[in-house]
Amino acid sequence: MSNRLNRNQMAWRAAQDVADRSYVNLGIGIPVLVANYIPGERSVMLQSENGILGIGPAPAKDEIDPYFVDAGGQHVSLAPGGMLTDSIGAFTMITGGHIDVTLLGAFQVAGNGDFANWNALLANKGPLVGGAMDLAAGAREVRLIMAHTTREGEPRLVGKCSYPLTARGRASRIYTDLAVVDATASGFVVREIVEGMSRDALAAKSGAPLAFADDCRTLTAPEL
Amino acid sequence: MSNRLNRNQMAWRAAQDVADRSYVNLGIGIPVLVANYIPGERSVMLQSENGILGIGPAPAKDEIDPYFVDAGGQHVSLAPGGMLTDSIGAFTMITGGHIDVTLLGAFQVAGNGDFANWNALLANKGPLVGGAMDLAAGAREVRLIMAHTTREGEPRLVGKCSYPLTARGRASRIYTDLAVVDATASGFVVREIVEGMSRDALAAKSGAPLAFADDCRTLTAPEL
Amino acid sequence: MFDKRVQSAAEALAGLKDGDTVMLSGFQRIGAPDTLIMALIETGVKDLTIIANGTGHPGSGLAHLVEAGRVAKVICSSARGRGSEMSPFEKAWFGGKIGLELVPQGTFAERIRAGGAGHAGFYTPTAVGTDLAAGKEERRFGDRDYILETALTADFAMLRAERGDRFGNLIFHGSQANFGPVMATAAEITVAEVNHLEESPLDPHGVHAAGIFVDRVLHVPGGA
Amino acid sequence: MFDKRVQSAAEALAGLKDGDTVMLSGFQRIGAPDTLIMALIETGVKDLTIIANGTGHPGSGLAHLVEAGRVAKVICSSARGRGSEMSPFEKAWFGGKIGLELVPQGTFAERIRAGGAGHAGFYTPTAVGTDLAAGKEERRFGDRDYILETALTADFAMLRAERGDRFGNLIFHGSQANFGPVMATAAEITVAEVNHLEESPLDPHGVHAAGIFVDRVLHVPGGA
Repeated sequence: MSNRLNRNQMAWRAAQDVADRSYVNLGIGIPVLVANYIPGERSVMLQSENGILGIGPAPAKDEIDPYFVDAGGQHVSLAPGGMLTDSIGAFTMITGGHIDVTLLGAFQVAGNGDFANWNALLANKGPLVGGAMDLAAGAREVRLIMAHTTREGEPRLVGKCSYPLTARGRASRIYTDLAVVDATASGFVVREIVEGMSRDALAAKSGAPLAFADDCRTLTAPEL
Repeated sequence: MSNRLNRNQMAWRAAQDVADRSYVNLGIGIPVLVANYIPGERSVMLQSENGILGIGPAPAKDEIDPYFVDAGGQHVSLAPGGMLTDSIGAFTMITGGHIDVTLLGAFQVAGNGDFANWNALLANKGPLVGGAMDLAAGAREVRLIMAHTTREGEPRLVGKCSYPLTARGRASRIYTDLAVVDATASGFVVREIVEGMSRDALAAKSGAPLAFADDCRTLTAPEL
Repeated sequence: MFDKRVQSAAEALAGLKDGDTVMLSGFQRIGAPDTLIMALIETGVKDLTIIANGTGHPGSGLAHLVEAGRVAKVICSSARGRGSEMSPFEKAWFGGKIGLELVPQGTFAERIRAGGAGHAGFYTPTAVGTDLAAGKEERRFGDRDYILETALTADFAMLRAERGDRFGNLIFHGSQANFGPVMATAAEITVAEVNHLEESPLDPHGVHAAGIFVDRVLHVPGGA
Repeated sequence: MFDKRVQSAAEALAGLKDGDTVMLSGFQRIGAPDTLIMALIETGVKDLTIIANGTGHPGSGLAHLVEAGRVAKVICSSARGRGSEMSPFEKAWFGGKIGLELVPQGTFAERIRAGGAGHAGFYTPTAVGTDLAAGKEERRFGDRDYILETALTADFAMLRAERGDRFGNLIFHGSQANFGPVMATAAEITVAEVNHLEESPLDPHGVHAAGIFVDRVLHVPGGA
């Protein structure tokens, strides 16, 4: 068995790449967990598209202000130096290229950076796009956190997305439970791979050719 | 001699048509004088395009806050219920049709409501458009205050403006020193004319045909 | 005198009629004008087009409105219910009884801003190359592709704010502002329900939505 | 740690170079970053494109900058000097030594907003049918004509605000905000000079320009 990462470990790994003094938007699901693992010496301002710049830690129960929720509907606090704005202010930050990085979940990503994360074509579920396309188009860098395959073992790293696209060519890095992979002009380039998994085995779980970086390393994460 | 109105009287006459509880932008020159003559029982919120909604009376010298100036650079106070905003907020009010009336000066106006007020083609003077075109396009109603003729006696109410236009078809009423005239789909319609001036004499001072309203009245103003 | 206070929800909704387009603020139930929406249901109006970020959280005013069959179409960024049960909107939509226009959230906000500012439309990079760009003009500026998105306006906007005054000025708290300030600019009649209706004017430097945009203010104590 | 405070004007202007485009806030001298502009003159940079509402009041930093011959072109809504004497800009312009792009003030503000929000352009009714629409695409939406205006961005934006904190948040006073908040969003590097540089973060509900848009803050006591 390979040392497949769990959700917290995937978030941890993504958090290691979040730069000091950066402005970051975290999507719902695994991405919001990234906030828990940003190295303590780095200051990061977390933005939420419903109008909060500077999300702080989850408040203690007796310190909840019901008017402060993030885009996922969770109660949040405000970090020092944060501020409140409206949807226009929040999306000026997003589409205007002021968010350094957005970390998003996704269903599929192609080697050229096309990705799909908004419409899983579920039966009996209405469509939800939210701010995904705005973040995908506007953030300076778009990184994805996603399982390498579906539960059924189908690849999520593909040659061409079959789900409806969120944006074309905008994803630059993908954190999976098995690898860290960059989407580049020449396709997928694997930067890190979990211990115990061969390159061939990873390629077999991927739906498009993988190149391996010269300095391809072992992907490790602490117990979480 | 006819009872030609002076600047204050022109402003007074225009002020009589400013509705209670309306939002109004006054241009520089005679229009700003309108604020002095709005009937006391009417509440009017005066807007300035540099970000003040609710301009109050000119402050006493020892009550001047140097950060409060209007679009003409005059020190102003803030009226109760007023608020401060930025240029985006101010022009959202203007181009979005939230200003009920703007009163502007002008060089020329045509019977169809075309008017020119921004570029007098002066020698050695750079052009200045400011917010004139935004107000002209965006205010719900555009009214002009202007001398009926130039100092040389040339008509300012014309068939076609020779000065560069500010907007097409947007002026609805003109207050001059001689008359109150509407610009309509069928051209100028005189609503009021000063005592002692014949219709023919007024027509002779105008550069386009004048119609006279059935209820055309005498234009009078108090001594001011 | 400016006094936009109304004494009842019925008074707040006067003039609302069948077939109207209604904007509703709120994100994750924060800032949703639920008292006004419940009163709207009481009026019996139908065939409404609703412009709101979502289609109504379980138990929300909007969910009740949809369930009551009064909504012909929703323009939103999320049409998904919560949990496994179908929402009133999903039931109506899959049953072919309600229309849907799904819009990326930033584009949704900006289309409302365009409406409020009198602009016809704008070119955004959001959604280029996706299903949500279908039928929209695509155009290249510089080295990037954009799509044309057009303005949204409404007959009524209904908001919830923390504080209001008789001039219509509003202040929001926490993440409550979201779509409130921009929707206020884009409707013929804007109605706000506020937790605190202040006797004296709000702090002019701290107003989030200017009174010029707000027509009626109703005191509805309680959050959020 | 987020700490955007700089210790000198030279540090505030680091990276500024010949040929840069620079936005300068201010309206009627209120909100003009004159300390930064005077320091800019000291640096010796030239061939600047200046985006500012006016071309510089007598004695202002911008008038000095133009007089010093450092400006290749100005994009503004007013290119007129005060009084009978020609301004430095007028002398340079009539002498064929400086370029001018005159823009209606609301369009000017909104073009900057488009730049800050990542939009390529927008359709406005302002200036339709006038000389300032020359060469611009005209297009009908509904029953009205609009022209296409395109985004403005800059290498630097220089602002003056009343208060700032180390996170870059800004608060303005009176009519000082004008073009400051929007210019902050549209430049690669935004620098603010502030009257008060606070030790503790500004009130998060009262911030007028979010720290995400502001890169450097310089303490320059004095008004306005």
